Amino acid sequence: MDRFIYADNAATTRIYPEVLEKMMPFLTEQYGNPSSLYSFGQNARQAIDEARDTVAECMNCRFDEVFFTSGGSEADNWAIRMTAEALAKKGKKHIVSSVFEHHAVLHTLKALEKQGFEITLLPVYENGLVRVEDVRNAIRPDTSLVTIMFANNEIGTIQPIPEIGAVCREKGVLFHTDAVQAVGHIPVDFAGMNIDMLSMSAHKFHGPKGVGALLIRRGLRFPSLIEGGAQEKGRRAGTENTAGIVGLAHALKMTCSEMEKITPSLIERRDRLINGLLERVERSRLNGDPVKRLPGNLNISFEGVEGESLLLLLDDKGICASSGSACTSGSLDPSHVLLSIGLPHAIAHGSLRLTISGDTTDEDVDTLLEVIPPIINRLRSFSPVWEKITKGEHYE
Amino acid sequence: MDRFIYADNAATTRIYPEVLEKMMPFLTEQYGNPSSLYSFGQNARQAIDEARDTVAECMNCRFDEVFFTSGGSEADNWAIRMTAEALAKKGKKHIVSSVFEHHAVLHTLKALEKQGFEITLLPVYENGLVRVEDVRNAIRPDTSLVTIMFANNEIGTIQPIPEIGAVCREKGVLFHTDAVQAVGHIPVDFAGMNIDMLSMSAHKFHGPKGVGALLIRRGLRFPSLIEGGAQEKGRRAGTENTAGIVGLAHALKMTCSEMEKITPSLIERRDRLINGLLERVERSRLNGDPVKRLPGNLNISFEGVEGESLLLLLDDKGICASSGSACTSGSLDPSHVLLSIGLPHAIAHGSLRLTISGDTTDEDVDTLLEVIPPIINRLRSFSPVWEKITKGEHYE
Amino acid sequence: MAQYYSDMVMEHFTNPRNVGELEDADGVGEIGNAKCGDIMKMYIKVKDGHISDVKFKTFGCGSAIATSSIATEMIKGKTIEEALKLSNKAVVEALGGLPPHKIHCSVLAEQSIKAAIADYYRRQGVDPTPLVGELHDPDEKICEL
Amino acid sequence: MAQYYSDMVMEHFTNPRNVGELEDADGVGEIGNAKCGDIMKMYIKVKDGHISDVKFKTFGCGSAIATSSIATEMIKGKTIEEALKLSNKAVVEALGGLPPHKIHCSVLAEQSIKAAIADYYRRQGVDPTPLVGELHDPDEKICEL
Ligand SMILES: Cc1ncc(COP(=O)(O)O)c(C=O)c1O
Ligand SMILES: Cc1ncc(COP(=O)(O)O)c(C=O)c1O
Repeated sequence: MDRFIYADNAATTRIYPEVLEKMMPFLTEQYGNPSSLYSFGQNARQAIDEARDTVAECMNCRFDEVFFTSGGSEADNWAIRMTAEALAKKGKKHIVSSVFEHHAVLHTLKALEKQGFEITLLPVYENGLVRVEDVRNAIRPDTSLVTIMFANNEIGTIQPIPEIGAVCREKGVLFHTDAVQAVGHIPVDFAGMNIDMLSMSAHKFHGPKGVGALLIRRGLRFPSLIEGGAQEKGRRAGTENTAGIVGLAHALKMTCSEMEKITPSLIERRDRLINGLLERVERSRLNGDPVKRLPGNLNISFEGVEGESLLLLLDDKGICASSGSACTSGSLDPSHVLLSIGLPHAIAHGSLRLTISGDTTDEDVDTLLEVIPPIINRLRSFSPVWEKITKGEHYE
Repeated sequence: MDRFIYADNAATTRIYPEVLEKMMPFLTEQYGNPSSLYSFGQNARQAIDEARDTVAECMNCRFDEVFFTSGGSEADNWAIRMTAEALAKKGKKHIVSSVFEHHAVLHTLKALEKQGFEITLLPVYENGLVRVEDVRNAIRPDTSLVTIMFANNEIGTIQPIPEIGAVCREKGVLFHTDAVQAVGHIPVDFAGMNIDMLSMSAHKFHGPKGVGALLIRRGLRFPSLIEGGAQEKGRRAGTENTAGIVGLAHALKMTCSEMEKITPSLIERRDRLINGLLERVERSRLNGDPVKRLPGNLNISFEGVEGESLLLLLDDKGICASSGSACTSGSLDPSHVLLSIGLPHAIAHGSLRLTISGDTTDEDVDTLLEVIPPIINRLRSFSPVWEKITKGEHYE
Repeated sequence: MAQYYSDMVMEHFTNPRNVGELEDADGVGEIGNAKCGDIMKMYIKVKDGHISDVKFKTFGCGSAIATSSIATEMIKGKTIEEALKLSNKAVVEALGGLPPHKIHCSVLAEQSIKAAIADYYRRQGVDPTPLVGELHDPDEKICEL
Repeated sequence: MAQYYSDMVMEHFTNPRNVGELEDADGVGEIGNAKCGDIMKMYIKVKDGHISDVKFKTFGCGSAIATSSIATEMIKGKTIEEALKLSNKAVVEALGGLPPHKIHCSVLAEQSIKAAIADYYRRQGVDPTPLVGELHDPDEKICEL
């Protein structure tokens, strides 16, 4: 193994040591239950209160709009399923979303569809962007909810959230956004973007795994997904994961405050990678809008190459990356995201996602640009698909 | 503060340092996503696989019967809500449970009741025990599920789980048990006790907060509570909390292997506390069966005293304890558990729960026996209720 | 160490002032209900229209005891009229705040003082209602009796 | 370091044997579909009823490449009859196992060898079907074409 380059920050991120440091007391001596009356429990309660304040400050929401969950998936399920069920009682059984949402959203919608809900999935076009007018046109009198992700996890495209939110407000429809890939990476302003509910997950912004939050606009009431004790003002039961919550808040604070500083160099490195790979590798293409995308995300398809084998060879060189190949998803179809932007199956199989972070150095970029093209060439050298391509045969 | 005595282990427990040690790699350098293909992710995958094997071994279940969750509440909600909804499609809309279940169960049942399910809550009598014959009699042709807790969280009584399970098997009804208070404290044998689903929570047995598990008997299929990615064989979505899962498994292994050794001395100390307090404090009574109870649990009511003020004075002496007083629950009624065993409200308000652990020493027991009676006496000295009691007046 | 209650509540809870009974009280008032977990009993002595002495007994949570304690301090030596003006808000403020669901404890304190004064008037052969107003037990609203 | 695949799969994936084409192949077989993410193409040379040389080209995941590689090793030098007996199970075993949803790769390998032999027979003017059997593409079952 040459060197270790972690270029899969959309999958998960390292916990910042400063974050872990804040968590440590609650993994060791400060183990009190935050619901306990005695001061030993109240120490944990206070830490959670402070974490809630921190989240509120970073997200521009009120502290009583923050509800901690076990992660992004729970937040998505809770927001969508429970508002859907609540509003179904008022005869509203139609939900608008997009074709390239995360499975935490899409599978929840599918479950609701089985229960008799009607789902409209908007297209995202070649650039991977939802069109505000499509949202407007999709909303019907019986629409309860619009749920559109803030930024896509595979191709990194950033959706016109404030504009979609404005349409929803105008139409009197609830608006949820899965901001799991956005929070900590680009500015997200809960109060200022017409958002009613927002999901986030700590491990995507250098916090711990297994903790997230759903922001819920004040006054908006719907049932709990997890019923039980009176935690989170009775809306999300379960003994609080104090360490996780403290970690989430501190990671959010750190990433939001470093964002402005690191974004320009992140974008520069991302674009150097994009341009370098497109230049060095023939028959490659960038997936998703080149500008309206997360500062750390690039997603490129290489014709004639299959993604999983590419990842394995990269792994062999100490590089962690991701692909939309069917083989890596455990499913048999390539990524629904890549198909949603019109990529043919055969090309979707050959995609590579690199998601860099503030840790990624210029040398890392150099190494990636050095290592990837020969690997592509090698795989192509024994690819019957590449053979067809070079012979000008149809292969898709 | 004199010394620190943590006697609230039913609320939560300290993480064993050995457990944290096993978790640490996954909170630091081993942050890979277990779903990632590269070896850096597969390291985490392997740790989770090993954790699953450990849980299977400790619980006497198969590794593919273990599904990690965010805690006991999620496990309870998932098991109950989702089997209920699945079986409702077959016309089975009746559920049997008991009056003194944890709120994670009772509130889930209440939510189902609102959706049109019928719930039978069995009594638990003065000793705090469900009667097997009551379960048998409550099961109807349209009963889908019986859910009875393994051990009660307030009064520590241990239910006849294998016998209830046998009745359920005989009647062809699913059986779930909330074993959050039992696992790691008394022997629990998934395969040997006729259990179909079992909930546990790591922080109750010296593991971390925010992680638990639902055991689901092989072949039993019902929808997910949290839909999304393919984690946990597609049945519980969300990026795995590797550190938490590893912590749960190691804590389970440690507590299950130390159980036999520490239980006798735990029972001895518990009984010395019970007898000592009943002797030293007039008009006090033990709540719940004296024998069929968790080795570390005692719950005593002191007439004429209110629980919250008792806890605060104990806190002042460095003692962490719990009470069924309304004031400590955030609700206005005293503990539904204490009412369920027939305690009058006024007496339920004056209850004290001490839950000791292997950490509790003989000196701790001495201190508790020394400190508690004078505090009771002090509170009684200015209690108008105590005044009535001593004057023989009615006060309830 | 973090605390559930403010410092002032803890101070009055751990060192309650004017605890006990007055054997020769001129008025005694009791508000609350054991079933609801709160009873306050106030004893007052009245001299020249002033509360010359006051004691209390309370069954209840920390804030119930603290509110009783501080309320007795706040009326001791005051005229009856002044004592009648003691509002639960003033009690809450003097304690540096109470958790929201504990506010009823301050109402208990206010009302139990009024009950003791009403008892005093009654013993004087005076109808207390025009002077003291209707008494009410906050527990009646928040606890199913 | 933990690995997704067995050591043997990784060995054959990272150092695949018999990679490439045979310009003067006696038989060429291709199974799979780019749409499904898997294509295997086998080239064989036949001499005296033996597979005297074999090469492959594969587009596909790690296990597709590894199964192609090991399968070519397993038939090289063997008689055609022996090569036809190569089962996907034998390939899986030789690799020390495959993840469950990768088993179809071993079927691809088995079938692409059969396809190459069928092609060889066809070039010899022999109807391959009675000798080779029906060929099938596992992708047809698992991937919507
Ligand atoms: C019996 C019982 N069930 C369920 C729970 C809920 O577990 P958790 O708080 O970990 O979600 C608890 C503890 O809070 C409990 O004691
Ligand atoms: C866009 C998006 N939504 C939701 C999730 C789910 O978050 P988690 O895995 O933390 O539950 C993820 C990541 O996995 C994501 O990228």
